[in-house]
Amino acid sequence: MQLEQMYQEIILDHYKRPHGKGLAESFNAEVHHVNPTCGDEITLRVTRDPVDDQKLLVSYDNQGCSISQASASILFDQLNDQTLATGEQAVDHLVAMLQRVEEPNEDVLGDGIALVGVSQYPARVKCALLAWMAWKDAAIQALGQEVSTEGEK
Amino acid sequence: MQLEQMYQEIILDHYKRPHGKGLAESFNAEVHHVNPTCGDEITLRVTRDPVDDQKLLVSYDNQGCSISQASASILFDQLNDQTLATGEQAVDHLVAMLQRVEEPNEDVLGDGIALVGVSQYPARVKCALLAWMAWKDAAIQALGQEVSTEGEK
Amino acid sequence: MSLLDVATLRKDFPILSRSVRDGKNLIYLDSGATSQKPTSVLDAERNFYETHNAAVHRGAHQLAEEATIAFENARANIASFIGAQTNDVVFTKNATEALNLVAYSFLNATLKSLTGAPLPAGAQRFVLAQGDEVVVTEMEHHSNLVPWQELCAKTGAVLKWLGLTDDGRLNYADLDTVITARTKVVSFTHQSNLLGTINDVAKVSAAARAVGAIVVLDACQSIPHMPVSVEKLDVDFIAWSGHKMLGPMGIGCLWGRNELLASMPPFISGGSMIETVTMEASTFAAPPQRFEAGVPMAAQAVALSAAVDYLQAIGMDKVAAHEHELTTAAIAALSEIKGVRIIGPTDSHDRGSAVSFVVDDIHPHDVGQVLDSLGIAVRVGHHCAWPVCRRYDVPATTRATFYIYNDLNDVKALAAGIKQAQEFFGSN
Amino acid sequence: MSLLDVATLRKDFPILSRSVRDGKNLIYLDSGATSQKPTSVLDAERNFYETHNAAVHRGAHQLAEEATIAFENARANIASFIGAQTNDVVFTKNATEALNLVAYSFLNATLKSLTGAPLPAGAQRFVLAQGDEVVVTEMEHHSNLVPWQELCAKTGAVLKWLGLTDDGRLNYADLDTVITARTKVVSFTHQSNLLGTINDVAKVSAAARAVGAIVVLDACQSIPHMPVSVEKLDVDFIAWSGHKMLGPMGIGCLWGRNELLASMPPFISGGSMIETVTMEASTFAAPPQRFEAGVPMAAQAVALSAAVDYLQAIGMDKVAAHEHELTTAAIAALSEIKGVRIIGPTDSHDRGSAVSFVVDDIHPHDVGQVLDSLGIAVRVGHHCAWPVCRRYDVPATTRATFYIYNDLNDVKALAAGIKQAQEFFGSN
Ligand SMILES: Cc1ncc(COP(=O)(O)O)c(C=O)c1O
Ligand SMILES: Cc1ncc(COP(=O)(O)O)c(C=O)c1O
Repeated sequence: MQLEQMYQEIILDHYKRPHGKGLAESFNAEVHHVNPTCGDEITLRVTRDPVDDQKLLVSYDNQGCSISQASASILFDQLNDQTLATGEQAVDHLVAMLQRVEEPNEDVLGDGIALVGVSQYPARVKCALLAWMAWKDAAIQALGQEVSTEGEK
Repeated sequence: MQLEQMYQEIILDHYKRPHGKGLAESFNAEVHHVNPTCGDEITLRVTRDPVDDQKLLVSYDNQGCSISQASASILFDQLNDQTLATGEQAVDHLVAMLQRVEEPNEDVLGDGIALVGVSQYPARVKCALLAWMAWKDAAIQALGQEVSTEGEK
Repeated sequence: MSLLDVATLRKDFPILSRSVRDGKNLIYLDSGATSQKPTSVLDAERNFYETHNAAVHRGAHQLAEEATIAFENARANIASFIGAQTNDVVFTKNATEALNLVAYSFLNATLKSLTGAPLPAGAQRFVLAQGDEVVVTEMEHHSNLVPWQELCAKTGAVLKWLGLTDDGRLNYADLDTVITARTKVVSFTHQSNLLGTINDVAKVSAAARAVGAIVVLDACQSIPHMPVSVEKLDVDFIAWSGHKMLGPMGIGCLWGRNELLASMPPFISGGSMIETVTMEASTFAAPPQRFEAGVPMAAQAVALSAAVDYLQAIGMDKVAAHEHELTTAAIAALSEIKGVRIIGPTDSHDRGSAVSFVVDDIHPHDVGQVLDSLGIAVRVGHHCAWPVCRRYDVPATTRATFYIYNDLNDVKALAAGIKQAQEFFGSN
Repeated sequence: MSLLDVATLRKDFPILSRSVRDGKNLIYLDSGATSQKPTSVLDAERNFYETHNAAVHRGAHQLAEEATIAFENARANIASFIGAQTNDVVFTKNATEALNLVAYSFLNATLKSLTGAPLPAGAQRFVLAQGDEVVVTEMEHHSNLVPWQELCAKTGAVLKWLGLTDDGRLNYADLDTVITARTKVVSFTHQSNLLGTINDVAKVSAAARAVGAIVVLDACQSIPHMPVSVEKLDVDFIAWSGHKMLGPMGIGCLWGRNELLASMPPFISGGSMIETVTMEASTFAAPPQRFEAGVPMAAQAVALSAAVDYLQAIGMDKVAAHEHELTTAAIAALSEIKGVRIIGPTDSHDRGSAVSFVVDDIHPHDVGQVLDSLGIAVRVGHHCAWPVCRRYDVPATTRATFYIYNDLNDVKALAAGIKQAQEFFGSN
């Protein structure tokens, strides 16, 4: 049954027990993304790691379907305290995997490879991408901020 | 040939040698009607007969196709120096004839019965009606004017 | 037997015999979004293109004549379906455009009155002053909310709204406070596309009339499903879409009171809506042409007219009775399932066939996905009525809507499908 | 041989084998008003309804998925036809709505900037001040004239226009005086629907660019008839209709530069064009959705995409060459008839296939009627370009337009028909 390919056990686990949910108090950038067709939303904060400020700490709060929630939880596992480059590579690969132009790569996506079943349901692809697009937006803002601050120095 | 039923000799005669064309200098009401789809226009003036002010003198200037021009010329023959009642009866009958709900009545329309062939071409019906609708509009205005003047007495 | 002969009707809808998701029979419960089309409607459209196609109101050759007659006959037939005069029905691309047409009439009349540009007699009723009020309800589809928000943002008018009761009805107690002497227009839905609620038009209209406001009715969810007559409804405008009533996409309608239509400035302008044009200035045709700029969707009008014929052959009272029976059954079936909450009235009185619900611990999107895997097409999300979701504190709902081609088996399948979703997600 | 294989093509158009007026073969010379539709286009639309019909961008069930994919694939195909990015093409009901969309962007940006309502970044380019100027030409179709007149009437902007030369061309000498530092937008036609003239887009655009004005192109009469590429044209917006390019009625397109579309406030608002909605305020989706409120004409988009395929299979350069041959022949044939005067260029250089003419002593309407009686469908009247008639001091014209399904026999029939009209009315 196709359905079980999308709702794999590992997805439902992330959905029921999401990792890293809850917003950090301080942050360098915050974004709020919505999926206008279904109303799923995520607020995502990115904080530059005080030790290595090219690494980005992630926190989020969200509401939505199992796919969008599980996907955010997986994102936390994969991208918390990672660089923009690592994250962008993961986002690109996720998009490519969901468009079925790349085979799932566990090294890049971790549990995220279980999202491959979503590619059968075009209307759900944006659920799977919501958190990742928000992360990319926030990460660029968080780093850009500094660039502009530096420029003013 | 259907075409000859519309363009009867008598219609073409009116078209080529229109009766009563040219605007009177003094008038009680003037209207300007256009057929927006084809651009045919008529300026029509109604003057109350000094002898019997319930009778209405007609003058007009127009440009347009053979049907709209012939129809104005016929209108002049039929309605010049006639009452509103006579005119309205003629307009009603012309409409009914063009919608094929009444048989042509020469007593009412004179040469206008030759317009019956127009009923085969729905797009041309408004050409045939242009002058007559303008006349009705002007006639009501010309008489209405007086009513309001009298009201003020 | 009050039910329609659904088995026979279904033969007229080719799409209903297709299968989805690995060979499941299609059970289409999304007619609230758009209805399916019977063969007679598709044939009417195709026949127009294959035998009469021409631009209407623009030519004198035979095809143009035939196309124009077909188009205007369609208008007459569609108008008579709601008991209206032919020339009081304007064709738009959908109900959304129809509602915007009315909202923009207020904007355009207001602006032209400010600049002193020519306006039709009577246009004063559409002129808004700073602080004038526009009233909607909390159960509006976005298409009957956002255009009014936009109007207010541009004119300084104030948007107000009637709230909802906990059981999914309009809060009529609000009428006295929300509608005031400053209210210029009250625009509300006949039937909620999310809750299913059928509103008391007379009650709202009376309150609007008492202050001289113009009354606009969004009939998208009523005209396809019940007898609607302009004579019985005391409103000024009615907007609806063709695609929800067995008609094609790309056509909607606005009915308006003749004297109001005549007093409105144009909205979309261009070819075919003019009287005279010079480079300096233009004057405009009478309604409905004034509001139908450009080559209109004549083929779609002809097809929508065929949809009207189809519905009339069934009888709108029968359509309503049939849906009522399905709705009652659906409410009963869903109420029996533990963990299912219906968003909207749970009695079937004054209620149409939209049955929205949430299931404990399963997101509406996921419920919909399980139903889809069983061949059951429902809609999930906020249904373009996001404020209703907020009002009832749900992120979204799963919604089933019924039409003439559905029967009690579909209701059973829906209930069984919800239970399967609960099993699948291990809730309940 | 440069001509298309017309006899074979004609088989794809069922309507062309019908007869009119007492058994005359139909000779359709009115494609400038609307084109006929090949079977593949009608099949595509019907197939959509019979197998994938659902409301697009609104559901997660299989039909909704399929419908959405079909709709967006259609957009991609139509966009690529003019070398555009998919998301820069907005679907409207016709070209007239597309042109109004741009004109209303100026109105709405201006108003929102006055009231301080939120506007997208970059919207300043659409804000008009009292005395700012809008430029069109004297050869515009009403659909590219009246919306700008209306915009000016509401904002206090001033409408100016480029005049025409006696031989039916744009008077480029006007450019320097008409386009000024106050010009905010220049909107003009690629090809005149009455004169046939093809304008020098680069020349007009350059003058507009020099003063920072936005450039809008009405491509209704060019995109169906010649290769058009957004990359080669230095313009900001392009509007056109589906029904003139073998597509269905009820769909038009607006292409816009991405950054401009993104900076425009909404025009028609409602369902599907929003990002978030509360009762108090809404935010809007990115283009193209921002400009496609309500359930869109998905079936028509799919059919228009099939029309694009059909045209591309022929090749737009061949279409243009074919029409050029017919136009040249028509100009030659009509020039030989005493008493016939062509309104528009009489050389076939930079000239499309609209051949308008008047016949001494016979009203254009009467000429058209005689042609119609012979089975020849032409258009008569002012062709929604009344100022052009005034410019050339004719009350109206008779107009023949050619397309892929016409051939040299049709040109001959036209010339013979005109002579018959002269005989019939005893002129000449
Ligand atoms: C040059 C031109 N512009 C605009 C239009 C308007 O197109 P539509 O009526 O499809 O909106 C037309 C055709 O009617 C046209 O020929
Ligand atoms: C109540 C209601 N109003 C308005 C609309 C908008 O209709 P359309 O999208 O056809 O313009 C809909 C349906 O989408 C609706 O259900």
